[in-house]
Amino acid sequence: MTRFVFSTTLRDLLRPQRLIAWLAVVGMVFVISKVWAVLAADLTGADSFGRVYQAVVLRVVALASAVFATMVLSQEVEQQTIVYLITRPVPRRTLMFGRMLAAAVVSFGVGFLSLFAAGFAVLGLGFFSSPSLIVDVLVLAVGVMAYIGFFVFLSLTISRSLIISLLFAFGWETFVPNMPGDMFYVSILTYLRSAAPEAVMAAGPSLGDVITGALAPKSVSAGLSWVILSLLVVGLWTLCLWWFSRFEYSPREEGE
Amino acid sequence: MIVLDSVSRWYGQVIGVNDITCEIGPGVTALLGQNGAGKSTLMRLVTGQLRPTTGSVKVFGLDPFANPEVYKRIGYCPDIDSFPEHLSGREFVYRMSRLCGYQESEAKKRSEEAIDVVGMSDRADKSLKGYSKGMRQRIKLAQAIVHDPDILLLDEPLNGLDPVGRRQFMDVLAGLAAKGKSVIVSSHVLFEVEKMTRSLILVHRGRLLASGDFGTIRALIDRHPHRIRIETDSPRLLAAHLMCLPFVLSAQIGLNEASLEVQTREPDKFYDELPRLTLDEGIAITGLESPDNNLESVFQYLVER
Amino acid sequence: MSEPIVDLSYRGYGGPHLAEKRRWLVIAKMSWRIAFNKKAFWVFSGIAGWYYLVMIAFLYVLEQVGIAQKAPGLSERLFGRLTWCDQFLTGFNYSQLIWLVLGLMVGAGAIANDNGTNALLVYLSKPCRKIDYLFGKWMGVFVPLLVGMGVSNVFFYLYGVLNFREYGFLTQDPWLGPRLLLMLVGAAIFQTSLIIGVSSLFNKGRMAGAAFSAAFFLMTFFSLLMFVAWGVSQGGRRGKPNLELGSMAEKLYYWSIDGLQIGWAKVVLRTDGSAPFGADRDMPQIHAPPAMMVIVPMIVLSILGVGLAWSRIRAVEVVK
Amino acid sequence: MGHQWGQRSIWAQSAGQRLLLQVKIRTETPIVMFVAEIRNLTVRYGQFVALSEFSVSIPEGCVGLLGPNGAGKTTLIKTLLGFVDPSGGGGTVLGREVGRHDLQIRQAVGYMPEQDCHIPGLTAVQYVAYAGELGGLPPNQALRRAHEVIEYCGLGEARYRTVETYSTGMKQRIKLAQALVHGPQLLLLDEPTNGLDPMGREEMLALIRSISHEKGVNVLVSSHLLPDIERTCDDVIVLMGGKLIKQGKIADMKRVEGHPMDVELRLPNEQFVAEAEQLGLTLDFAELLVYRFQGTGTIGATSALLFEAARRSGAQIRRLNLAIRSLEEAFLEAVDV
Repeated sequence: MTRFVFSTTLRDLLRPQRLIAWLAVVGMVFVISKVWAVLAADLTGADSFGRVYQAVVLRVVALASAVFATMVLSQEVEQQTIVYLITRPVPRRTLMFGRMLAAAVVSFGVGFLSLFAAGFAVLGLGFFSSPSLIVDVLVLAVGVMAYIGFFVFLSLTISRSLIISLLFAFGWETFVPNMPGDMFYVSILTYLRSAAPEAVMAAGPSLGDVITGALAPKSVSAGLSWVILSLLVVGLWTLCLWWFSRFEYSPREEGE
Repeated sequence: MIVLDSVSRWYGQVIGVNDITCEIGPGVTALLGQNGAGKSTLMRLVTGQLRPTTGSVKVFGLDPFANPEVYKRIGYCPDIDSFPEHLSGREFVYRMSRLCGYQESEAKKRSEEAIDVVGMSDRADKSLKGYSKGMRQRIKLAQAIVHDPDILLLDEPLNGLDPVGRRQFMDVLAGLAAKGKSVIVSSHVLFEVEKMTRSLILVHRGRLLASGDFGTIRALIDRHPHRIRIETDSPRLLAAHLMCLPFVLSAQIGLNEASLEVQTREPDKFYDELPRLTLDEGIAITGLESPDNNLESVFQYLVER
Repeated sequence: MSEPIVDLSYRGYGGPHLAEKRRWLVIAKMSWRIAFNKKAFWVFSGIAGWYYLVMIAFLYVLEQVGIAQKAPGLSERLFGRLTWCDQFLTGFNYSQLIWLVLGLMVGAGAIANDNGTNALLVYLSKPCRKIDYLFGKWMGVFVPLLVGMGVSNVFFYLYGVLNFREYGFLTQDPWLGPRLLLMLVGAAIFQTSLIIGVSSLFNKGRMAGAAFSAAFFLMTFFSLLMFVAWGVSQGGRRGKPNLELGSMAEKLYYWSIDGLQIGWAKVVLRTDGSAPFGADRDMPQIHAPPAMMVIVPMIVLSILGVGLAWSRIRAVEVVK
Repeated sequence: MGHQWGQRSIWAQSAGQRLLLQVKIRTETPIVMFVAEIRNLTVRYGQFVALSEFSVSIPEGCVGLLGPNGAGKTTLIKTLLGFVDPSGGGGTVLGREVGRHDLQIRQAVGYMPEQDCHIPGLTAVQYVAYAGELGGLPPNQALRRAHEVIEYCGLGEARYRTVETYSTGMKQRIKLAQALVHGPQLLLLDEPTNGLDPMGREEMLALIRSISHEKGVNVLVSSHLLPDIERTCDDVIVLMGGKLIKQGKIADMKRVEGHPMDVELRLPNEQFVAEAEQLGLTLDFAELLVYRFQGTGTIGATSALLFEAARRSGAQIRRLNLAIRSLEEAFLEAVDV
């Protein structure tokens, strides 16, 4: 049954006009990386790709996760079609797990494409042979799982949670890693960045660094961040499954 | 089949349902009430979308909240009008039947059957976006009966259907009820409900006002004694005779001097008297009916208190 | 003369009927009434002129200091360096963001909310054509936006005419008034058409507002990036200016909604602009774009916006 | 948040004017026997033909428009509203040519659509006054008229609330109010009692009845609830597959040839049927508790015989009336289901 829920949600999410929109985003990633490469010609290829990876690719992954997370549930609740799902003889856990998995796969797809677009723009063909490719993809996957878990939980608890998710993805994740003190422990991006193999060169605080949030070179050790990330993923996903089974999600008429 | 034991449910300080205790068995039962009287809340409690704040709801003896065992045997046709617009009618019903746990072929067969029953087989391939209100309603009914449930909860089932569609679907409901299933219809169109069933549950401002057979309920409304209108060519003479019967309360001559309206508390005795009057006394009675012996008047009498 | 008890049941309307022309004015007047009754509207149109207020305060203090220390030369020296049309240009640039808010407050829901509540059925079941509806809604957004933009500029202009005549306010560029008007009207037309176009795409005013501001900020971010690139290309710390990059960045700078408007302002006021408050006159500025490079995209985008709205307004005959 | 219209008091200024207006008899609208005449009209959406060679003349008063889904009812209503420029044939509505004087038609016609629709962000009074101005009323008249129509439609106490806060019943009434505000001569109502609870349904039907009788407003009601049509309309037009298949007075349609009598007993009683037949009555059909007997003599004689049969068989007659076909049976027979 989970397989059926997964495949139908996947087909819903990959509707043509959505695909075009996300391909446009990937194209923009390519353009921005190209401009970046031209502007920061002085940095070596690997370093500027590292910057672009953190600044652009991880952000696009966060954006994709936020948007697709709302389509897991809150869009159904808002359009009141949720009533057809919750009155089916399907345990709510399976329903939620299938839909979250589909959202994660689609977000990962977008992230994967933008990773390749950025890599190709910055390093040209050399990108495919770069050693850290597999680790980058793995970090991407875990990042998507963590973000999806967190944003779906937000959509379960807050109505119209897309705006708050986007604020988190762009506001919180940009400033918190830069803050002095230990605030950076509370942001997913820190762990993603420290898990990624690119060494962050402690260059002078140029405007580019502020945007990429690479100001504070403090980072967590790679091993620890992998552990924390996997804990986050497992924790958030089980929380979502339990929460959806526990509480009521029936559409409210305005009359009642 | 369905047992509600002093069930109440609030949304913040808005009253949903207040301390309702009733039992619903097989056959067609009409759930009546004004807008916002608590009908939809009751429906959602029975279909397990909401938890009661106090009391308990038992369907087949189980708690229906998010309970797949109960949903296997419940069909629910909601009153909302929204659909996954990008799907076609056939796809939507097929997907719903797959979610009921049927395999590919079984689901296909069942969804075709359901679509055929509601008479949409020729138009089911168009995308749901372009459907008229009647077609959307038929698809909703199809998804409710696709897994052959034992309990069928229908919120405004005939809304938007044309007279032909209404008549067809009432026959379908009668067929299901005859097979011993329990069909609960919530509707505002009382003269249609009257054709479907005599047993009703009346909810008013969240409270249970009446439940049971509509005839017995009518008899119990003593505030409004039975009104019986008799068409006759000599109303005043008939009135004179009737007034001396003990159980006749009042008699009113119709404006057109050809009809007489009588109020009585014991309709049975009154009706038995009529043959004697018309034959022995020679007063011609050409018409006899009880204007408030229909669901609408019963509803009005109960609610207006 | 009439019966003692008046029959309060339905009676027909005996009054006069206006001809079936100029329904767009009815629609526009309703939109104006709604817009001008909003307090927030007046607050924002006031705030939009914050640069001018600071300018006035600054110059006033300077004058008092000049008089108090009997150093008359001080204010003449500074006023002499001020070119007034640059001040209006800077004021125009700095209030772009607030005008965005103003435009969305007035226009985001113009057609979007109507789509949400199916209001077109009410409009078109009255003797009102689609063109009336669209033109009425367009004017309903254009006039308040123009008023919102104009309030602060007109105020500063009048203040200038009253106080700064001796500093060349009128003589420096005699056509300053009409140019200002043209600049504001052009910008208002452009922004109204875009907002109407975006508004017709959605069912809720909020969504239309969010989409338009998202697009606006994305483009502003792009312009900012180009501005940075242009700054870098002037050869900041390392001295050798990268001319080829500089000219490319200059062109791309105008490729955003507020970039186009700033370009349009520069073209109309015929100036490259200068540093705010007349400080550091020789700091290089982004050159004014060639007129066609700004006017053509503005016209094309405006027509696109209105055309989009026209196609989105379904004719009722199609409503099933 | 009262309405923010011009502050000068509307009532005093126009009170005098109003009396003057009533005296002025409106002569410019032509006296018309038929509200609308459609002559072999064809309407095509792409390749789907909604109406083909369709002609009808809609009488004055309250007319019911019946037909299964997709019969062309909505298309006919749109033609009457001048939304459709026909691909063949034509017609006149209130004396104005369809396709040419569309705007004048809409000025004299009020339309209450089936879907939910209102202009967002306005209170009821502002909304109805705005609809009035759109309908051609001068601003000061529009507000006065809006208050009057809202009062009439029973929304008096909720007139200053925004329409979004209205319940389904009140939304139906405000739709009727916006259709009435500019004083139309023809009122088109599409499913007026849809979604109303029994109380609301009763009041809406009473409203329609009082508007359509001797108030100079012709009403065309399109509805699937035939008993509602039965209660409000005098004439009926039945459409099917884009063709007119039946038109006439409801009373004629409901009459059954000969005059059989329907009898409803309290309990089923076979002996009663035997006794009745023995007395010379023929049983047409029997359904649950209702029996239809065809007598030879007058109605009085037939009913006397029925009472005699009841006395002999000990059955209790609960209902006795001249057999009539409900409009639904007449309709189902017309569309030959």
